[in-house]
Amino acid sequence: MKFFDLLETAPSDLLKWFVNLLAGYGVPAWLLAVISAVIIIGTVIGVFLGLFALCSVMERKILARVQNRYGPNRVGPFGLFQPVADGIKMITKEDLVPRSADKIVHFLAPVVMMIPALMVLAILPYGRGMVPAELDAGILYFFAVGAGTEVAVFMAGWGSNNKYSVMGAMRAIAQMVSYELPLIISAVVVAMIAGSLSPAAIVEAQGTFAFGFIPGWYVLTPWGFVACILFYIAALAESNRSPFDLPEGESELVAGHLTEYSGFKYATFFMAEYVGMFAICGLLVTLFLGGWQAPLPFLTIVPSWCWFFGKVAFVAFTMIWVRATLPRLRIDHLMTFAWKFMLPMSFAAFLAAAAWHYAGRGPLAWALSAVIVGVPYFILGNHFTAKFAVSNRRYQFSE
Amino acid sequence: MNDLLQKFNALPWDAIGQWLVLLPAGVMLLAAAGAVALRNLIHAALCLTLSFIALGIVFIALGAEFVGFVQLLVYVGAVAMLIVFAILLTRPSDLAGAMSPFAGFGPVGGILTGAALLIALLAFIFSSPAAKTPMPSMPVAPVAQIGNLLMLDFVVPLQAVGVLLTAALIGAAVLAMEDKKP
Amino acid sequence: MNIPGSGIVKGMVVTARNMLGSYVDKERLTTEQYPEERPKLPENSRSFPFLVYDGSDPEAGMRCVSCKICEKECPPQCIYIVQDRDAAGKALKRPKVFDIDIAVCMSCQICVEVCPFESIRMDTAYELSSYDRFGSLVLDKSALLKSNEYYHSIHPTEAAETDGRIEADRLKKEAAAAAKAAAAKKAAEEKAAKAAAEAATAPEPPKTEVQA
Amino acid sequence: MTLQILLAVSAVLFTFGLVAALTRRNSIMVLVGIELMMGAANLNFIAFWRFSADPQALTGVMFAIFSIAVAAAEAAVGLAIIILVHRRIRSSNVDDAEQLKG
Repeated sequence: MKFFDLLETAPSDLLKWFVNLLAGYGVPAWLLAVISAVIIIGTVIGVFLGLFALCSVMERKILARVQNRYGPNRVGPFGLFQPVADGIKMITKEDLVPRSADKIVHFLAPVVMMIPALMVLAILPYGRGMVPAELDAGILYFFAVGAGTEVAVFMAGWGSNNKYSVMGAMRAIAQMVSYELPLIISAVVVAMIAGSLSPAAIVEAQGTFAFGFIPGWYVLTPWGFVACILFYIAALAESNRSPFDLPEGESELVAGHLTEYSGFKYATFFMAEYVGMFAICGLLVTLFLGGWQAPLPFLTIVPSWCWFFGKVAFVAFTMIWVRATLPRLRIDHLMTFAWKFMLPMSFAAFLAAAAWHYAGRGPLAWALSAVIVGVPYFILGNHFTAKFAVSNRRYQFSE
Repeated sequence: MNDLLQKFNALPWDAIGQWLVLLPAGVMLLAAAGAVALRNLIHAALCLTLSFIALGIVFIALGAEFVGFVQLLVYVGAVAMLIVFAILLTRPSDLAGAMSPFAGFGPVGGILTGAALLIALLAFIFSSPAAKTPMPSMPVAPVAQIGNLLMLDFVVPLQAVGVLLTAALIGAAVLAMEDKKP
Repeated sequence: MNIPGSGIVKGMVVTARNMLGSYVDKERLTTEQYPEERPKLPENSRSFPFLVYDGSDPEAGMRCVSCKICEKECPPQCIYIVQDRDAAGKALKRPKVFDIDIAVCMSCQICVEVCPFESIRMDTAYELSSYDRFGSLVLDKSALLKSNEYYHSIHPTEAAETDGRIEADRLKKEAAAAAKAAAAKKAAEEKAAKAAAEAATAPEPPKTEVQA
Repeated sequence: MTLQILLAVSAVLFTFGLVAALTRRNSIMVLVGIELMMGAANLNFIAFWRFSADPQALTGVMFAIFSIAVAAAEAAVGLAIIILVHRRIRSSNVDDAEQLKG
């Protein structure tokens, strides 16, 4: 058991040891604070860049396995050094800038894209007491900083001075803005029930175990499950992934706002997208899957930050799995789905959460909130699926 | 080296810390100047976005975190995008700044009134005794308290703003919608 | 009144089954790790032509007699033959130069069909890429010449047929030669017998000088 | 660090907004000027709250929040009007919109 306790507090102990070491050399207090902040920032960014490298190869391998092929297995054992190879390729590739492009805006776009992706990592609770920035409005900070990506997408689109880019950028911004609403509402639902906007408090609120072994995560409540699915779908749209990657739709928009980028700038966009995906997975885990809480009481010996990164890996896996399955949405379907299905459903989740809370959180409350969420789901769902009713194909000639 | 370190420590760090708020304020003023003066409209709009971000950071530095985040979310996320899209949709001829904003004698009047106003304001600011109060310690504006205030004391204004925003949303959509030719 | 969203779940289950299946039974994964596992080519696959020689010495055993039919018949005209001449300038039944430009050759096998002496066949080697564009893609005679055993190793049935045909021709020729020889011998005996008979009946006829 | 400096900063920001609104000929730039003026007002609210004797009252913060909400609504409607005017007179130059002139 001792080993697990050691592991649990390993990161913070390491930092304390190093800071005390420096204090021994008479380093002033404020400088110590700056150094420890820099160390924390360094490790967080290092961990997420490591996750980015690992995920870029795992994505290709999982997509391959789904299509019954191997995926990259040449560079290093099981292809695990593929990101190194991609990195070298990206760095050595020529970095083209269109002659008539708006040089400054073209150059700044990847930087402005990368800043929010990294800043957003500050508020995620990685473990018990391991939160880089203890903000009591952490969730609001997440969305406030996340709004910066839209500016970056526009700058990328506008800076490349090419029609496809501007169209791709406008579509991407329209998609991100219209999916930001369900994203924020489903986060607010959790904040309302947990009673605070601070991620650490939200994770604390999910620490209880009902009947001894069912974890008190919000995803296991009816309104929480719906809010989690809505948050998940909106997260996919927010990070321009899989069914919502219309802006980079190869078929019609070449590569959307990324058309005129190559070399290291493209690698930065690629990195920002993945780090953004991990950050929003982290937020989903914090809000709905109980952050660093262990799923079963006796499992709490396993270090808390293992649970957090395990759950983030699982959610990231499902995002790749969704990418392997679902086709890309057309722009008007995408918009209708956001405004006419996701928004009403998030209001329904809002009401269901309120009903669940004020009905005493007991079995009656569960039934009530399940009804409040289920009924609009079926009505809206069938209203839309009826329109695209898919009957099995009738082959005229082969019969 | 050690006494240098001692002297360095002895500096009144907490007082200096208070002046740090001028850093984002300076960035904001520069960006605002850029937004006003730049001929290329898109560069002006991006400078405006930078000034919004810097204003948000000033609010956070002054301790009002909630307002800073709301400012970032509302202005950078929505208003800046609206302005940039409006610029794209209206495709003004001087996008590349063919005609300088200060061409001709028009702007002289504007700049003069601006300067006069500035002098008047600064005169009042630097003469009024109340403005000389030193900066008190950092007040805590917890989100929970703001939430309670919003929901309890300011619930009527909150609903009014809600109605106003909905009306504005629908109004803007109706105004800007292409009226379908019959 | 189906449950909306069930289509998506079905799709996800299919992809999940595929993914787990690929880890469970291996024959789902049909990809061939190329350099390690070579593709098994069908027997009569062909890449570019080569010249067959019998025996061990390529020059001597070469079947090609430089009749240049294949050079004429080749659609993209990628074969170039120069007939060998001995010191006196008399044409020999052997090519001095036999080049095939495999960059031009379209492996149509017409040269194999038209060759009366079964001397040109299609090879199966396909890893012929090279760095310089012109020089190395024109294979000269020494590169083209390959032994009959090699031919047997790449196209066993076809090689056997060819050998059978060659053997049959040889036997027919020998039989013809033998028949001719026998006929010539018989004719010689009759002439000798007639001559003996005339010698017995009349004196020796005068010798006639045949002016070439 | 006294209140004066912050008020001076917001005064300068307000002047930038005013100059933009008065001199720029493009209607969108006028709106940018208005946004800057509103930002300056918000800065004043927060500055006064920060230097106030009783910061727990949070009045300045409340005022700023509502002012941000109103400014957002105003920006949305303003831009809609600009687009409509542009569609009518094919140019977003402020001086060209003078059909009502006598």
